[in-house]
Amino acid sequence: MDAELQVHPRAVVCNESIITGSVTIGADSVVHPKAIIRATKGPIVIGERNLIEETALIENTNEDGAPLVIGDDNYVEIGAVVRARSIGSRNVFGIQCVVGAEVIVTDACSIGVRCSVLKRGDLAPRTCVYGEHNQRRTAAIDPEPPTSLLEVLRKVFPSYHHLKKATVSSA
Amino acid sequence: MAELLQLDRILYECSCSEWAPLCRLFYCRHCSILRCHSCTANEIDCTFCGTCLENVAVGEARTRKNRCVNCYQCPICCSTLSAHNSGEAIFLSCSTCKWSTFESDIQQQATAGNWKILENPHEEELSCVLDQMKQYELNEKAQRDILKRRSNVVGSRLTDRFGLQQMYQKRKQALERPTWLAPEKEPITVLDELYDSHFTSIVDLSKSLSLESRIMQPLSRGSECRPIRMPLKGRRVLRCTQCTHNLSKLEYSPSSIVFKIQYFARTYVPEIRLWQETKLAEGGICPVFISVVNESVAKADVVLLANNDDSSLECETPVVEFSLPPHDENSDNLSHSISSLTPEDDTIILRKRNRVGLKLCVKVDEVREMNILSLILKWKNELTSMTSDKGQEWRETRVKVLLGKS
Amino acid sequence: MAQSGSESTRTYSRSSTGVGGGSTRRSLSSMSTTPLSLQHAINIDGNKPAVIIEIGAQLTKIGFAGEFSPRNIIRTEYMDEALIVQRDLFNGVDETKKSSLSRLFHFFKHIYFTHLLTVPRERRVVIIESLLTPSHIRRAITVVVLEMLEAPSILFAPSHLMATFPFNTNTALVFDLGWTEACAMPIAEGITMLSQWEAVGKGGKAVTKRLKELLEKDGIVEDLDGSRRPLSQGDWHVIDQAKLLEDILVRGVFVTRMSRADAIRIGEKPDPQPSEMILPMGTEMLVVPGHVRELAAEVLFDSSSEDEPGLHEMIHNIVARCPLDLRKKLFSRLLVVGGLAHMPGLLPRLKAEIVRLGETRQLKTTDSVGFYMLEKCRMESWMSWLGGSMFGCLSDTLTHRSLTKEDWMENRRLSDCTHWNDPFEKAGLVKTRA
Amino acid sequence: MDEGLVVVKLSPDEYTQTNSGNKIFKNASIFGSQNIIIHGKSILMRDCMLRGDLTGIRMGKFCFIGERTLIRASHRKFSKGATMFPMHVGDCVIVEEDCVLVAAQIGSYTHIGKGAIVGRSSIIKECCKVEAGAVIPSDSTFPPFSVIAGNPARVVGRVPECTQELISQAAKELYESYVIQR
Repeated sequence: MDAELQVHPRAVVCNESIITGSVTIGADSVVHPKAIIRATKGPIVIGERNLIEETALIENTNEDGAPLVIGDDNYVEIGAVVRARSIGSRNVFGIQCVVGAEVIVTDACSIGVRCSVLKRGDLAPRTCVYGEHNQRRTAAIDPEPPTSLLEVLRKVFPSYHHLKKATVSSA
Repeated sequence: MAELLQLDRILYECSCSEWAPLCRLFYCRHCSILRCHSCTANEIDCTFCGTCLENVAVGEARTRKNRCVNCYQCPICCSTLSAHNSGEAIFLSCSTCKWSTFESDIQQQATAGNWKILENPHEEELSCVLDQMKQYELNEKAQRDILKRRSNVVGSRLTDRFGLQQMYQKRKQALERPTWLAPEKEPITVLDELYDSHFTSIVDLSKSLSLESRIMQPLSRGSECRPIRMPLKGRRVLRCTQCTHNLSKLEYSPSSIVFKIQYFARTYVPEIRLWQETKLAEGGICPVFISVVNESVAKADVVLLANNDDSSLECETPVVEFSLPPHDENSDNLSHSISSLTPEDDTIILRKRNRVGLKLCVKVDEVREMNILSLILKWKNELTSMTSDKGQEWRETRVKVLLGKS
Repeated sequence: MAQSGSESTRTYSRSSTGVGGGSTRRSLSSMSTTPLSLQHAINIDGNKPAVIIEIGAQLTKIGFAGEFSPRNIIRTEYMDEALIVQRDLFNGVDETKKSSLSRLFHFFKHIYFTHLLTVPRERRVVIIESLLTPSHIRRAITVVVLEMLEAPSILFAPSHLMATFPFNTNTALVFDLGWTEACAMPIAEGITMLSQWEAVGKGGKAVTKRLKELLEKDGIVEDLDGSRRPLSQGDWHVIDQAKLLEDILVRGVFVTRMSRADAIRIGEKPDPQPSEMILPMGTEMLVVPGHVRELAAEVLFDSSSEDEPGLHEMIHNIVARCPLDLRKKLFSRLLVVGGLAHMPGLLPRLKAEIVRLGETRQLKTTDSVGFYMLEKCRMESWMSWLGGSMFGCLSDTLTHRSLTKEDWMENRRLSDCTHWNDPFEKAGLVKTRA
Repeated sequence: MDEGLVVVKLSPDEYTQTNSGNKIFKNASIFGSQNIIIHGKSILMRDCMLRGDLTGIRMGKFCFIGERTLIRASHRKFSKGATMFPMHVGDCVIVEEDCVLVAAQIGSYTHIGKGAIVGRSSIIKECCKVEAGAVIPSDSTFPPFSVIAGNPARVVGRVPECTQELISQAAKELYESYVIQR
């Protein structure tokens, strides 16, 4: 199963994270323990400087088997369930938020805590979904990418967790 | 995990005949009566900001209209705004709805604090109108004074020794119509028509504000908004209305939970709790398990009477009498030993340090949605009065136990 | 005042005269270990600005006298200790039964201790309410404010008269578009003409009801895969929970031009159709068609039945009943206040309808129809509060006109409105105040 | 329910008891356990997750952490990068199940309802009550004695003044009633 997992040498992926199917993780990305990345229907390509926190689920459920391409600087928080068709860059997925299988997440969107976006169609850039009833609005600036947090985690994780081996062919 | 603290299942009757759980009641030892929130005089002893937890002096709070100058609220979703540094200046942004000061007319600022708030653009007009109203008021008051003092002779020019002349001049001048008149507002006759673009453009939810954020900033023109200063919170002091003694007063610092004065009812009145969830069967006699706890540091003698006249259930056991030892602090190591398991009689089943378990038999004629068992609690505790001799009197209050699924 | 004599030597004397008499000095007693904060020790009566409260059906405006904007506008509800939102505070209110006043009492305590952060005992109270409020509600408010909260004095100010103060005029036709009803009252030379008022049940509530009917008929829901389906019964639960109708009313509904309204009434569809409004509803999207946004407010102007005249007819009926020389003046001095006045397009449409009805009734007085407006900032929803705040600032008038606690305790008589000379006084049954 | 007298049995092969009286679910996922300090007499129920690997977590006495609850520290952004802030949980804190606590500080005698989310580096002072399903935004602070509810969460009421005694007594009885035996 791990044969199809391609990890960039500078990426930090904890051993306790459950990764199934062909998954490619780009440079400087961090995957917390207990995070679940399932490439059930097609491959998942994760870009650079992404942070995927524990108990978050990223799954590729595109019927036509198209790869789920995820850009850079995304921040998937605890317990988020993301099954989008494609994900751009600089997005923030809140704690326990749900993104449906037919959603195309563009850039700089931020899905609020416990919000859900299930409707087919793309989410315009800088859309924010927040509040109890999934209210929507458009922000003026991009949400902050977790770059400084990634540096801290890349220093701390090796001393606490076993890491998955980096595959030689750096993506 | 069952509802942990079933506070509102057992209600005590306060001296102002309002029913409240024991934890919300106070006991005034000077008047030896129960007090609740509505029959105590509430006062605010210090105002503080709920976000930066700093005290704000009363004078400063009044000048700042009870708002904190350093902490700000998001105009869209009312959560607190956090300050961020964008290289050269500081801006505020909301972590929930991602609103930021870039969307308002003051984008960034060098300092973190006192962002400008919306002012009333008609300030000067309204203050001139207000001054003119005060003129009219003086005029009206002068006329009223004349009506009252028609009798004494005013205005003789001779005796100015007592300053009558100058007082007379002042009143004569106040009587004339105010010469200076504030400009009267002209009604507007030409109105701008509703253009097509008003209703054919897409309704942008980010631009037009919801009712929630409009009422948070009365001066916004329906679309443009600025960070809202965080409203302050007040720290309440409760005072008995009869003997004006303090019942609960916290320390000065807003984040401290130490009480300088505390007369909580649970330290003077035995607390009744539901021991187990009761299953009410139609027609038959079913057991109700309650426990009585003595939280006070003095011994308490307790008498429980069934109060069958206004309760919907018939309580078979008329009287229960027992006494409870004081609650000792050093029993921290809660050894699980139940001091006496053998039931003393059919009602007192269990006795454990300062707690007694009771089984009351209740005859149920018909199970309603809200079944109330009402009891009369009589107790004697020497702490219930400031003077030692009056301490031995029996205190009494009524108790309602909500048995049905409340 | 019961003095705890036996216990502490320095007695705690708090004279309850409060108002009128000299300042109430409060001697520092030994019972509280720390010195009282300065605010309580010196209780100089009178110079603290009064509390101005306007309780509307949906929103309540609160603040202090002399300030030109309310400190808070809150919803007329509060959350009790069991976290249940208590709304209709006034039904079943009876001044004799204390328990029926408990909701109103908790609402006032919520105002004082969460928003105003002041103690009721120190400040006078001005309550702004419409003249049509039933007297049992006014007496209940008086019992709560004077007896339970122990405020020094209370004054009921008529909201229509207050609304004219910011414009420094004494003649105007004040038109309050509230939630439950629209009530118009002419004011001439500063005197409210009590005999010529008219009210009709067409307020925010009626527009929301019409909006709900239109949505039930033509509402569209975009579900997950983008296809559109009509509104079903289950969606209404989500709509009510998320208060979407209120959102649509505040952001989407507008009043069309008269020409378009006539075209719609005879069935045509005027060409620039208003755009759709798309609102998130749960996980799906609620689509409000353009014509629903346009038609919702038409309920204000359709004069279908006799006792439910349109707003413009109501104005005409009132002015027709007024004396002849006032009519031209009143038409040129209309003042529209209240929550609904914020709807875009309302004033031009109202003006057009009035002028048209004037022509059909061959009146010459409707050639110059004018509105009082503070154009730089939309303050219509709290205009009468603003007038009340300016009125409350006149400390001497306040002392003279308001009802003090002692007078109320004595004869429990609430004069119905401030200008009405009281028959009791004329008949000499009650000793009159100076 | 008078918890003091109702006993809940925890099976010994699932739960162990440490010397300082903590009753901990055996395979609860605890990372960086050397950074986690619990002052004793606390209970960690099934499937709890404590993330001490980022920074330290300090918990007081008589804490009760419900099932499937996750506790981890949070970071704060500064001009020169992010630093992880240790998390401090006071005494007698009762957390019901399915909660996510990413707070900087949770005061003592606090009761957190089922399914509540406490956002990044937020501070909840003592004697607070977080209602079930409340979502507390990040960087928010709540004064003592406040009832917190809603999404985004706000102070909606006040807890009774004697909450400190109430919750400490309830926490002790709660600890007392969860017993590890066959």
